[in-house]
Amino acid sequence: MINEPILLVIIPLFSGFLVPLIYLISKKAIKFIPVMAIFLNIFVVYKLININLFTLKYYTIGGYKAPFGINLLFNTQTGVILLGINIVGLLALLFFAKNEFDIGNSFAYTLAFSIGMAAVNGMVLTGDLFNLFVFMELSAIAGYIIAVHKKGYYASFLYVIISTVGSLLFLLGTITIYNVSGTLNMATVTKNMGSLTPNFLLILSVLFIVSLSSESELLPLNAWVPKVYKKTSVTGSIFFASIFSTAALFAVIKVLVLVFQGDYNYIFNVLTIIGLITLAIGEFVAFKQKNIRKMIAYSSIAQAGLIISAISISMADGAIKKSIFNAAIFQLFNNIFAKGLILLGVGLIGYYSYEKLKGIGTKRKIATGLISIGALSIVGMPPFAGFWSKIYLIKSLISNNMNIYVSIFLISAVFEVYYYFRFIQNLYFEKTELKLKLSKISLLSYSMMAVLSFILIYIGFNPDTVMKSISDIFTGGII
Amino acid sequence: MSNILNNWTFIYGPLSIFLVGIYGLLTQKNLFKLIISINIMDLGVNLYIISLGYVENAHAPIYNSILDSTSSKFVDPVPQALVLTSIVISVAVTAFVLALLIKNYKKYKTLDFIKIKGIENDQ
Amino acid sequence: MNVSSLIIIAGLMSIVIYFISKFNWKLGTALQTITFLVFGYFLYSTHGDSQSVLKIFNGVNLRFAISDFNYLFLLIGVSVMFIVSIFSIDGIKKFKFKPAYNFLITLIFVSILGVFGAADFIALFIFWELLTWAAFFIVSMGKKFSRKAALLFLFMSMISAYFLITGIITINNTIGSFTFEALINNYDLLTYSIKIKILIFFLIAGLIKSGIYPFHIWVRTTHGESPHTFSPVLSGLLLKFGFYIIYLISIFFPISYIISSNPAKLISEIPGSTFFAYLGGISIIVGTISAILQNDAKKLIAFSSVSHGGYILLAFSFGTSLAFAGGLAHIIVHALTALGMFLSIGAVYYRTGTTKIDEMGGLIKNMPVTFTTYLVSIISLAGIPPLVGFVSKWLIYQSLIVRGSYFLAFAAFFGSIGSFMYVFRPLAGVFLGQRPKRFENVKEVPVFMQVSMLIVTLLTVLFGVLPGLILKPIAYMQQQIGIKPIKASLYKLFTELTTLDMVIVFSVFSAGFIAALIVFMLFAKPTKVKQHEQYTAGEIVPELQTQPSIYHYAKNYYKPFARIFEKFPSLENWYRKCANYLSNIFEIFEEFFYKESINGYIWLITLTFLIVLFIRWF
Amino acid sequence: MILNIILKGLILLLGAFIFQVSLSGFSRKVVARIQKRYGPVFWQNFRDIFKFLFKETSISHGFIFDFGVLMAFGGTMATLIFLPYGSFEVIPGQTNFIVVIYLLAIGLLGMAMSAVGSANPNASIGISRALTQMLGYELPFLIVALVIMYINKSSSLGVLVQNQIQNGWNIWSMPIGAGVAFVSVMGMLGKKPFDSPIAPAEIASGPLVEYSGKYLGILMIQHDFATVIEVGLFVNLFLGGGQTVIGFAIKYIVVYILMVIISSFLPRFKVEESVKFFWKWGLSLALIQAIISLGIYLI
Repeated sequence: MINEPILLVIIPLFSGFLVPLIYLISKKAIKFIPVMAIFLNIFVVYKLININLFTLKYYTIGGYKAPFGINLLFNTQTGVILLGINIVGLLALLFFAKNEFDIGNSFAYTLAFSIGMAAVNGMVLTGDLFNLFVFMELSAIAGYIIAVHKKGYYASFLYVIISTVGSLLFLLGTITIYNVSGTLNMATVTKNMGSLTPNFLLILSVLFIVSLSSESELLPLNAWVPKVYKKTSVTGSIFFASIFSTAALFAVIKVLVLVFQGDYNYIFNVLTIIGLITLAIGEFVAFKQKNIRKMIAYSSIAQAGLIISAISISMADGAIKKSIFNAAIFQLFNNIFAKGLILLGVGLIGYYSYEKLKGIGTKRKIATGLISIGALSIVGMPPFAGFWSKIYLIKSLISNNMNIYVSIFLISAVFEVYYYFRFIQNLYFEKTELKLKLSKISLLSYSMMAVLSFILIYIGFNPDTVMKSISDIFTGGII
Repeated sequence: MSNILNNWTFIYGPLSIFLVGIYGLLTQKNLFKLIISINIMDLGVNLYIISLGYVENAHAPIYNSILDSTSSKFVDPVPQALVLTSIVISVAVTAFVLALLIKNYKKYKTLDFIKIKGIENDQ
Repeated sequence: MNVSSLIIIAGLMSIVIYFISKFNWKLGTALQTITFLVFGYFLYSTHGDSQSVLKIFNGVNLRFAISDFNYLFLLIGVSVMFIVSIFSIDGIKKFKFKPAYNFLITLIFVSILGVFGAADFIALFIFWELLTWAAFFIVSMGKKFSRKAALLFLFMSMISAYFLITGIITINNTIGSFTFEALINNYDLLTYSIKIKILIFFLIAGLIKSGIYPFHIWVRTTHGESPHTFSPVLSGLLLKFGFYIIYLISIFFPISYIISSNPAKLISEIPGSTFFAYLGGISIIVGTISAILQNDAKKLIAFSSVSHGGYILLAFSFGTSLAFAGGLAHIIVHALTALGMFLSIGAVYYRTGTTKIDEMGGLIKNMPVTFTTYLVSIISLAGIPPLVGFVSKWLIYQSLIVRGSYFLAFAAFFGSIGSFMYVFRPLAGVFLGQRPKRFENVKEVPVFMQVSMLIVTLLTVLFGVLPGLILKPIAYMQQQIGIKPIKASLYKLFTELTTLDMVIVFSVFSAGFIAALIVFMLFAKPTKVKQHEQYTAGEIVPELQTQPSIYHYAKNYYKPFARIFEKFPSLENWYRKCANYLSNIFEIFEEFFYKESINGYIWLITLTFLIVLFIRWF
Repeated sequence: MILNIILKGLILLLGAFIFQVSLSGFSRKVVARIQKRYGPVFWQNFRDIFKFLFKETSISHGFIFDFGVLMAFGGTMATLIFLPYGSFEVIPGQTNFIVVIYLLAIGLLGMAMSAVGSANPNASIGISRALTQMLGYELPFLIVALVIMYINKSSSLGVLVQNQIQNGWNIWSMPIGAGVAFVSVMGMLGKKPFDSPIAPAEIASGPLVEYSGKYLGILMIQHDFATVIEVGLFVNLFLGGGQTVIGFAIKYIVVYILMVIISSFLPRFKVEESVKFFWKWGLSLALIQAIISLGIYLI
């Protein structure tokens, strides 16, 4: 019973439904429901990884066989990503439960976080296109609620409009695919797509490209990102930066791998270009930011661009070039923790603008030190996790003679290093006359940060182990 | 399936509705009108879904004696299920976004987003 | 002891030192000094080959070796760190982040061990990056504008690092391994174009890190603004990292061997060699002129480092055995002189709180040891005979004369004569001349700082009189790595053109000095007067009593010279303009993509949709 | 052996002293005649030097003031040892050009240090000018010297002299270079038009402003020794040195008097003008000479 991956969706969803009931009994206790749910989730993921080590397994739902019913697919790669998401989710929710008392309507937020977690787990797991659409909408609605924090109504409105346009396009694409292939199962769809005319396929692929870019923060549809990141709560920002975006990116990758496997050069070339433009512009704009939240927003846009372009490069010639693909997933995985760590730390300090964060390192030593670890990891400095993902990425690209991409990645990486280090420098070495009221940071919060930075250092010293468990691509056929 | 695709009404009818929605998004400055445009797009997509499942001279996909005896054509049930889900989602989103609209209006005292943007940037 | 265990111990020591420094910073720094000394002893006693593998990264083996090719570099690294660390025992008193400083310095020590001790490119790169971020934080601790300087340093270092990693992975891609050994064994597997590619990647990485001409912009601010105990490390060691890379690549791609055995093959094999020698020449000239025009003593020394970097690059890319030895010797020489100059200026800064030359004056009476160190270092830097600076320059000149490269010789001469001008500037402005009133009670620096400066002074004289102490290991090293070794004895320099006996030079010089002393003593004893008793053409200048600094000629010292270069285009300004331009472009990006209205976004989406469709459809 | 060297060294110092001081006395006479004056007697310079040396009062401005003078004087005397004078070499085989050039610099550095140590701004200005001008005149001279050393494959002055005795003087094989070197040596000597560092009317004799008594005497001797070295370098490099000391001395006198005569006709350059002059004309001519000689050598 415990080995069913659907539990990962059911537990948070159920906890979400439990929230109103508990709310009638105790108003404070509701915040701990999702925490417990995610804790259970981590347990389940751990078991699942242990059972399905290096095998791909399809779990059917409701007894319908694979091409007809909804199915979930699980392998080590999915498991590792899920583990990352759930760990960060747990920490974020713990933070929410312990620290964020200032939020007016904790009921709605608790509900949104639980449902968001359920949706996110579903997005990573599902093997069905329409199911993916439903989960995406669910996570988006949770996201809308989270984004409203601090009266960010306009930002949230913008997010709703853009995201809805994206999801409508996705729906259009999904339905068209259903129509031509007669199924919604990702792994099966691709078999029936060969008979299509090129022009029709083109419209289809463009629909997917544009629609997926909303959730995965790619360029034409990512304008909501900085606005939402800036306004939302600390927990919300962690959710957006490391949980929703990771899940969405993973879902996009899954759609690309399963649906568009084979000879779809054009879609991958377009995605590569869009990814690279997103990467470059994200890094360049982040370079100009003086607000840490916005900086991280643009940085995660850039990361999304990097990952998507790396993935599409790896898939451009029919067969997947595993080394590039794995390196990209490794990068995705590291980002979950590093971004979560920085946002958590900055959230604990409680200020976001460079001006106010000046010289905070002398007052909040441990927090700043741990934030620095996160930043060092993101920019790829040894001995932290990011270093290896960067090395693997460059290595795999060069071994496939993708020198132009290497140069673009590295140029944007130089800017990334620059602004992250400027941020750390600002924390430690700038002097300020501002007298800020700093709230006390509890031991629990510190230990949460410590867990995240420990993970980064652990990966940094064991790159091979992680790389092995990640290099398990879900390219199976139908069961 | 290709004969359905060649059927102009089923493709271009919903598509034109969808484009009307897009047009609204491209030109309107009022938040409420934007919501309406989104809804029009929704309508277009839903029509498209339902029309794809349609088969001429077919029965409803209900398992009863007629279907059993004739074993003839019947309408694809999956799009109908999908469109229900889609409608539900769009209703939920619309409800949420309308609530947001009211909040926006209370905060900015206007629904013209150019003015809202001005206020946002001033802050 | 092998390098990997040393690295682990040093890494652990860094944490120990951090906590001890938190408790008592002086104790921590002293512990650091002792650690470096012990490490130096271990390295020194490990003569000969010692291979080791470090397995701190699970699944990634880092290989290290102490061997003939890097033994000298390791020793230089440890000694420089040791001397600076002695200086720091008193020198970091006014720092704000003492424990963190000590921690980071020990990390830098670790990375020096790692980079110089690496026998494997990935190990080299890991420690290279470690060095970058540790150095970034230390530089940030410095003077007022150090934050910007640190960022510029970081920017350039990252470009360099990314070139390096590209080169490294290109090597790995071809021969399937990261180790040096594999590269040497499989040298024939590399095709011509790949060789060129690797060479260019490595050289550019090295050139940026060593501050050679078009990439020298970071050197000035970084050296000038970083903490005064760190500038000597920056100049004496971190610049040498770049040369280490160039040196390594010229071992693996035996440039020198190719040149010395078959000059014609050079043209087909390495087209850039002469180009890089010329780059070194330009670097010498630019560094020299810029150094002459500086007013900040540290920035002046920084540009002198650029110019001396030019000498090293010139020597390395010149490629003859003599020049190669000269380049290696110049690395040692410049490490010593940079140490001496930066330490003495650091000592001045420690007491006076400024490094602006025209704000000081007449400090010789207060700080004689500091002055002596500075004097000996600049004599060595200018390459005047009895000191060590002459040895390396002599080797380089001899090779230039043998080859008859006029432009390069011109550049070398220019740098050498120009160095008189710029080294004299701080001597005159800081130590000599009229002393301002506010510096009247300045004391000599504390004892540990003096000790470290004296060590540098003694080494400079010792190596100068007995150049064999550095030339013999270099000759041995050349022999081991397959270059024709230079002839070297303890105190004689041999070249194809002539031989020179440094002991004779030294004793003649001493004899001359003694003779002068005798002549001086023979005649009547002079009367000593105070500093403000001056020849003023019979006029009494009252300000000279109260405000002696107005009589101190240090501002715009080389104004006539500066007038020559008034209309010269400045590369730095050009870079700055480019940076501003880029920054504006980034702002436009933000405006365009992220500050639009909702309609704008939809337009963007629609356009993307249409463009993607359009390109494919037609 | 060592005693021999010391003895030879002392003879050299004494000889150079007597020779150059009387020669500069003689040159004053020559200049006077050009300017239609009578001029002092040729031993006037001896009188001056000894008068200064034996003066009872001299003023010292501190340790570095004395030390610099010693360094200048000692360094210059040491440099004298490394030059061949016809058949006369103090330490056989030790006549390296680069050593001479650099040891000469130590004299200049000592002088500069001492002068600036006096804390008089005029002295500092003079030193600043001297160092700036040095960057001008040294470069063309060194380039020309480099050409000679490259062609002869030796940097030892003794070998260069021997080669010239066999193959003919360098002044015939490279006349442009010799001209450039001649002007450079004038710059080294601080003769007009290159005398802005010690311009008496402008900056009160520049570096020398604070010296008096024995300091001035010692520095005058130092200057005379430096003159011997610089003109001697020119003679050795271009005029074939000399087979005997006498031959060397004759060539030396000719060159020196020629310089004195030329400089007595000329006004003074501003310091940046003289640097520009050396770079524009000296350097380009030196490089032309280098190319020509290299061409001839390679053909």
